[in-house]
Amino acid sequence: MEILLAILIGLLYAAGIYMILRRSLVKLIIGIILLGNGANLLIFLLGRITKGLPPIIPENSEVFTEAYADPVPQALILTAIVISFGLQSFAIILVKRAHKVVRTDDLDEMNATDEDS
Amino acid sequence: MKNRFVSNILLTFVWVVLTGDFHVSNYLFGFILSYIILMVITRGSKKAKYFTIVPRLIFIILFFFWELIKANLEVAWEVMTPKLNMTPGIVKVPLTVQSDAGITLLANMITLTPGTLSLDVSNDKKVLYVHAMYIKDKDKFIAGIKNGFEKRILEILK
Amino acid sequence: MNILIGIIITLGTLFVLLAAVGLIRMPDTYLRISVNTKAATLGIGLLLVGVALYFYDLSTTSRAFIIILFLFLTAPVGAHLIGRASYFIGNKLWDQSKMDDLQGKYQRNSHILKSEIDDTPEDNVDHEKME
Amino acid sequence: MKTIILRTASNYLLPVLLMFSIFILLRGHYLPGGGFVGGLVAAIAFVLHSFANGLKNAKALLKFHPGFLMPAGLALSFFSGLSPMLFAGDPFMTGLWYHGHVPVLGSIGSALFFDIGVYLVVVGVTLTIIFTISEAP
Amino acid sequence: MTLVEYCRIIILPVLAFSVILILVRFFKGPSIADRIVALDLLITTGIGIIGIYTITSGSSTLLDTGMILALIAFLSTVALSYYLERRSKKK
Amino acid sequence: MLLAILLGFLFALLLVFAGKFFKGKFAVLSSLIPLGLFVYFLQFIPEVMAGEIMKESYNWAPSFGVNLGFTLDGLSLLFCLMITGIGFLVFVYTSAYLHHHKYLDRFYGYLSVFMAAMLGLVLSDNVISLFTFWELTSISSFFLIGFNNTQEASRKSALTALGITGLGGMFLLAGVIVLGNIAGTYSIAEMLNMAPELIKGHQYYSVAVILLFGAAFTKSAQFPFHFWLPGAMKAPTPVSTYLHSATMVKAGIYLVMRFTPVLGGEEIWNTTLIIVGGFTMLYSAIHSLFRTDLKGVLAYSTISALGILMFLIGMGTTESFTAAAVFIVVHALYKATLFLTTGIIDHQTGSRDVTKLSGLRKVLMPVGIAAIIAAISSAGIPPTIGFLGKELTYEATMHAPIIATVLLVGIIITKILLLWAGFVAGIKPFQGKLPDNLKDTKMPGPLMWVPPIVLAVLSLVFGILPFIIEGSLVKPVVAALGGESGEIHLALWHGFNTVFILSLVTITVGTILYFVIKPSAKLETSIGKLEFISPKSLMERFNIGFTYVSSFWTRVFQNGYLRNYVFIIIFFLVGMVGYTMVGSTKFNIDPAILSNISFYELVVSIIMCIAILFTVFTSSRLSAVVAMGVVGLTICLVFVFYSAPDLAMTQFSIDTLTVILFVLVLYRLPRYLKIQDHKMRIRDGILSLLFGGMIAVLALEVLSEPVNTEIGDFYAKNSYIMAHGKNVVNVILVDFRGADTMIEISVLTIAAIGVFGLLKLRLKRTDRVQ
Amino acid sequence: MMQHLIIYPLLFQLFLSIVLMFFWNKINAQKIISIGGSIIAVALSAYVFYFVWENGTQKVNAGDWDAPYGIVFVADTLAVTLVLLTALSGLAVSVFSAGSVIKDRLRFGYYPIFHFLLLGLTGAFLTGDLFNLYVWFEIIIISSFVLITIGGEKAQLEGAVKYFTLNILASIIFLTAIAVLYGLTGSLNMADLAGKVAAVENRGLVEVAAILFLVGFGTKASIFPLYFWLPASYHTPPAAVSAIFGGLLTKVGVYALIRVFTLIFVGDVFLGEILMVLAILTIFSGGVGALVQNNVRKVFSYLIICHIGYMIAGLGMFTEVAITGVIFYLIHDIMVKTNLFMVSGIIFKIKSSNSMRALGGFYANYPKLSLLIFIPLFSLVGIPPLSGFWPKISLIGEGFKTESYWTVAAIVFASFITLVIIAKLWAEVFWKDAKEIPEKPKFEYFSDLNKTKKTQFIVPIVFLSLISLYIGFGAEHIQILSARIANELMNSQQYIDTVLNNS
Ligand code: NA
Ligand code: NA
Repeated sequence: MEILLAILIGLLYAAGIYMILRRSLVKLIIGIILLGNGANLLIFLLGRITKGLPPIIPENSEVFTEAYADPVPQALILTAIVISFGLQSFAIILVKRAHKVVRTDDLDEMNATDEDS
Repeated sequence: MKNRFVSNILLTFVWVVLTGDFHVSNYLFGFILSYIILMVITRGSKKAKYFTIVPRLIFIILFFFWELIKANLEVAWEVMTPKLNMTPGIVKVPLTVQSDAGITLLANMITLTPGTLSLDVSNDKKVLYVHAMYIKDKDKFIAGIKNGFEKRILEILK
Repeated sequence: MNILIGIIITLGTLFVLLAAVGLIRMPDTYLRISVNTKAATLGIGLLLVGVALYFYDLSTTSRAFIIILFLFLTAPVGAHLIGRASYFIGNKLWDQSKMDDLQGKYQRNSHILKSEIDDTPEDNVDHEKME
Repeated sequence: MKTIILRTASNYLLPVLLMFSIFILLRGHYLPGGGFVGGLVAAIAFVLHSFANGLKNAKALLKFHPGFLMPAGLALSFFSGLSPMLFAGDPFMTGLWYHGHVPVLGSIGSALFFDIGVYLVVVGVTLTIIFTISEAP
Repeated sequence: MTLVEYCRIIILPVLAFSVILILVRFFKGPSIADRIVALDLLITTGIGIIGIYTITSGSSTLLDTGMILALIAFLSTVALSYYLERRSKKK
Repeated sequence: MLLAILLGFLFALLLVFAGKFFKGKFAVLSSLIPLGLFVYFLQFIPEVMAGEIMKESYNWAPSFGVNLGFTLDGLSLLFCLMITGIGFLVFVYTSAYLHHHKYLDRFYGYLSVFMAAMLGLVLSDNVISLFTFWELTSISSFFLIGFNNTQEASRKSALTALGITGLGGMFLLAGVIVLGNIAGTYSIAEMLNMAPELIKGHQYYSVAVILLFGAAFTKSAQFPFHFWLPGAMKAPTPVSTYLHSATMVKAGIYLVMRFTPVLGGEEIWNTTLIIVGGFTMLYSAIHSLFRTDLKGVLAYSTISALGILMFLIGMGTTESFTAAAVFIVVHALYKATLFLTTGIIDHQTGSRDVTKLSGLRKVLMPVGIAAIIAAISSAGIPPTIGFLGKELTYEATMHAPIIATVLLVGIIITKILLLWAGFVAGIKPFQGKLPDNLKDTKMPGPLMWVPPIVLAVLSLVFGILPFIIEGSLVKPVVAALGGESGEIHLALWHGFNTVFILSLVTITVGTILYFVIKPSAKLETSIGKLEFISPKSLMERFNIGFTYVSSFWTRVFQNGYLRNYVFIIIFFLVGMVGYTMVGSTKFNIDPAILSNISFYELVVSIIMCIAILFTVFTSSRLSAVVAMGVVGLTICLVFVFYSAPDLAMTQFSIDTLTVILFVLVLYRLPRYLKIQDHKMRIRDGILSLLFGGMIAVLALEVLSEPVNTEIGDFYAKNSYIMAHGKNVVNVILVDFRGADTMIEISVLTIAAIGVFGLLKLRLKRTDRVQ
Repeated sequence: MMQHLIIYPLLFQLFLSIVLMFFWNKINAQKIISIGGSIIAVALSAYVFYFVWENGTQKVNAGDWDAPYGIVFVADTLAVTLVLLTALSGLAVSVFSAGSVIKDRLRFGYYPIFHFLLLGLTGAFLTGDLFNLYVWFEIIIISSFVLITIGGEKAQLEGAVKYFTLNILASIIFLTAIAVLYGLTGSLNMADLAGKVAAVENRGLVEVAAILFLVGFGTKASIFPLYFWLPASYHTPPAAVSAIFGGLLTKVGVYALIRVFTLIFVGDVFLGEILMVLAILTIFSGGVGALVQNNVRKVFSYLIICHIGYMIAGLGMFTEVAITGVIFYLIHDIMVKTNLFMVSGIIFKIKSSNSMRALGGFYANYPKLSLLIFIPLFSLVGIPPLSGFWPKISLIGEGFKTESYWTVAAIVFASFITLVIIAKLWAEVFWKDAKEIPEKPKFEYFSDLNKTKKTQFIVPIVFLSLISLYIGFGAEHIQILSARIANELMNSQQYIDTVLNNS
């Protein structure tokens, strides 16, 4: 499964970048979301995936007695997911506002701030 | 008042089942919790006679499951056989139930039974538009609904 | 006991499979919604009953029960919404459909649904059957 | 979306979802769940309500601006993190535990309040974002 | 064959196969409503898969995920329908 | 000495706040400062004559090896006296020249800063502090040249001057740092105490020399950096007098002289100086023929004189050092005089065009006397000190260590041309008939005409009585340069020898030349035709070219297209990582560590894969959003399969919320663009796939490494026992790593506030861009 | 309580942000709280600085979990210095904001977000945990997103889209790097990683991780070729925002690079060379970019890039003296860049333009203000003895010692081009005759402001200019500090021992 996941992660990264490289605002956000998912899965994979118990100590026990999944990557991803959510919501609204004010969906037309003024 | 109390008890029960902890303290906690939630969300009061409902409720649930399985098999047959023998369409079903809860319950039950799908209720709440797979006879179909689910729902809501 | 569970699970799985096949085979959106909502609910319901029986403890049972409850509460509402939206966006009924009582009863802009056709037909959602 | 079916259903779903969210919140320390998911579920409950009954209705239900939940939640989390410094001379975020078993909740400690703070913030944030968007022209 | 093996060797693959079928519909569309229906069924089937997976993995904790799926999956449908409606109103 | 230096700065600071007071009648009082300093430095003459070296040192930044160390030896003293002495006269002159000028206080402020900086420069023992003062002279000169800053020409020449001297400053900075690193000290005195071969034999010796020359040549306007100096003539005359003939331009000369004992004597040192100095003196002496603006003539002759000085120092003999020392005095006296008289002419007649000026002796007699004496001194005619200077120069050149004859011819030609220039500036305006339009010219007040007279008189006095400067200035300077000061004997009459004959030739040919070649506009135009190959125009073209390159470079990278930025960044990343991975990692992906694939996992993977592709390639935004929902669901399932229920729950909730968010704004968003650019798609596709492939390979490589779960195990072990929770993930979030969560909810809060502000805040039109 | 001293600045900023949120609509109260709070923050940071200076590196284990298990906050001299500088800039900008940021923006959470940003910076400097650093980075970028878009003008939004995208991209690369490092070592604690990374046998993978960090942090630090977001956006928000961005945001990237490359990926020759090449290109790109700009703030923006190059170059040389130079430059640059963007704000307020072509006449009309502005401008140039000069001694000297002649050339080039640019700016804005710019109706010009507001404009500039002067004239103190920091960085064992309780 690791190989499959690695490929999928690669695909997520590739798709994310490809979408960002398009000229559309909406695709830009989708790209960012895909990349974020890729990064989360990467942490998950590189934290070593296992089919052991979920990292929840069984009832009537104080410690694990069987193999369990490493909780650290899970906690990290959880944090990362939630942060990405904040950023993504902001991004979506930013794009909405930018579109409304700049009146274009074409990122190529949003280059006034790089021009000498 | 009564309505609220009943909802409260019901929600408490939901809580206890949810937590799977049947200690008295958990009932108490669930009660307080649901009381707070109801307090937060209740605006205006809706009347219902809960205590007469329970047996009928059980009956309608059983009836519903029976319909569910029956219709499922019907659809299964349709799907598995190569030829499509359906006579679908959208049917206007006049409503006798008037309360929102009743209409919703009816519509949902109709939707859950295979082969039929409640598309919408008219704004004047007079008719329910149902999409059905087998409409051999429109009147018969309407009657089936009215004598089946609707009758039983009316009994509950009486 | 395990055999009973096996049977229940198998039935559930079959229903799910049926729903999937139905989703492919059904000729219009409304029929697909129809098939989807129930076969899956019943199928999943059975699967979860199987799970509850397998573990046979209170917490699993209550969770399975709650999932079923949630599904039964939400699935028909969802079906209603998507079916209705389908009608607005102009998804046509299968060409062998018998009737369309909804025709001409939605007001195009307000989405008010009337019980009878009144005298403002040009404002209403009105589409022919699929070609 | 003015549909009777959705409106009625959401009226019944709202308390169930809210209760479910608190259930998720409180069990988080022992079983899957916790402040984040709990908060998300609670927020979703209100979002559903706003879909069914309109934004105004949903806002009226809350009685205060959801944005208020953010500083409130942050303050709660912050002070539960700070409490060990103030009361026990331990570093920031050290768990303070009430020794003894409390019914329903299990152990009570600063971590619980911290998680409740998280819950409030998540509800506040999600609702602020979604309500603001819904209102925007 | 034990029940667990049965689940792993027969049930899960069948469910997975169903998912593929649903995905076909997702692609074919043709309307966006069909895709939404497919997504909905996909999630529902996902709950089923999770259920069976709890049997094969022996850890019923995973069923909690199913609860969340069951409860809020429907909200996507609500939102997407809401969108379709608003869009059609605009036309 | 520190106080002496600080005085100028303090006075400038005072002027910032009490400038008004010094604008009026009291302006002349400010000249008391240079006068006082002049007297202060005069009193060191006995000690210096006795060969003593005064030292003072204050701590500043010892960690850098930088202190405020000051040394007063003969060389410093000569410069100090020039700076304060001529400074005094210029201060006096200014009070009349810029009488009632609106910004007279500022002018004095800059002058004081400049004077202080100059004193600091020549007194510093520490090369870093020397550099500090060096830069201050550049900056204050920038302000002085740009004094009339509302005129574009003024600003332009100030910028050019700062550009060139600033460039020199960079050379000096690098040079002194290299030198400091070679010597292990920044103190010149300590460098002198080292064994010379330690420095001269060092591998960076020539680097240091070249860098120092870079500084000296720019500051002292050597070819090809000379062109800023004629441009700097835009400054008011007192500035030209003070900075651009007497003091600042000699800072480069000072620098070279100062380092002669440390770095001199090597071939690279001497040859470079002789070549650059020699070429400069000839080149600009010739150039002076083609000017009609008096200040232009003076500027070029100044450059030429600076060239002579470099040339003399480069020969590296006691004779040449003596000649240089004397010539510094000569030049300072006569050139300052000529600038001042030119300034008076300009001030009183409103013209500096030498073709239009004549007969001014009739109206400006005292000025004329000063100018003529200066012209004679510049021509090297006895009994002025100029004669002495020229004789010494010829003498030294005749004994030059290399190609003496060639050099001699060069210097003679230069001197002839300089004679011409001196006559044009000092005699031409006063001889002949006074044109009608100049008849009303008035004599200026004594504050203006006395200073040039004083200087002119000194030219005579020192010429007649050379012993005054012999012991007090010349010998100590030569000693400071490492020459044999004992051999020196200055006298006006050296006997009838070759040098005298050469002198006569020079004077005769020069005088004839003066009567043959008249400055004219025609000549000026003729040289203008060669302008395009002059260093100045080359520099300007370089500037234009560089600006073009700058714009080009900036436009290429900062072209406004976000996708290009992303492309470059990813391209860079892929390139770097790819290079490293191909170069140094082993592709040893161990199949044993990989778990096998179940059918349902395969299916979920395929679905995810297809959903991703669908998201990318669908042409409908909504379909893309729905497909992302599918991606989210499959990720959720992966989390379930690998025992991460918390993750699965959160992932799914958040995906749902994202869909809702999208849906809420989607119909306000634009549809996808229909842009068909296949080349671009293919290019982007290839890069994206490379990037993705790189990540995938990287992931597999990392998986092949041994795993360490120490931290997870610690959490698992202590989760219940110490942190009272059984859901380890949750315990990590609220306890073990609770700080992360605290910040994380802050992030969420900020995002919400941001969304709120973005959507609700509408600035009124008037408030925009405030 | 004393043993937790070092995280007080951090907790206090968080406290301030929360308190400010409760005063959502009360702008005047917010101003008072922010300014008062910032003063307290300076005092706290100064005390922490003093404490660490006297007692050496300190740490606090959040949650009382020992490193490497919990999150640890470490205050070495570098961290406390940067925390102090953050507080100082924060105070200046807080006051400046009170005068310059318009009411509408203040009503939408400007101050809380501003303090969140300061919180993020403080946290990033203090944390000893890599993932925690990521989270701090996120709080920094999200607050900067909000600040850069606040008001939602056209230019702001255009700039923000680029700023946003490229910074998010950097974050994701950073996260990827963390994933790789965690996968290799199973640790997130930086001190712990130092040992564990050294023990990894597959050096190629370590190098790849280092490159990922380089790209992630390098984007934030705006080095070549990752800087594009900066000139596209820094001139768009209100000047107060640009000031805090210009002063601190890129520097946190530099800080992270310094930390990671002196602690975790130590002494890799290949990386050193790459850094050096990038530094040269960064210097060049920033320099030539600034040369061709007309907007004052864009000039400063490109100069930020140019001067980042100095620090990266020093890091690339990787000797103690070079690092000393880097730290000195960092200290100087934070103060000066913050100040200059405030200056651009005051220029704009006076003439309602930032275009050099349109501006002019400042020297004639505002001579004292001009002289005040002269200080940061020429400190930036590094005219000795102003602050920017000193670190060049270390950097150029080490450049020769390590035989990186191209780097030396680049540093000299940067100094020179900065001089030319600033002189040009001076000539255009201050010397040139004032041009008549048509008055913008209802624009609140500087001359229209009341005395309090004028003070709020001027005082912060004076404040930071005085600090700059101190850095220049009191170079010895700063150099001793920088040298101690460099020493601590180059001998990281002490840091590691403190964190991991080795004795
Ligand atoms: Na949790
Ligand atoms: Na703890």
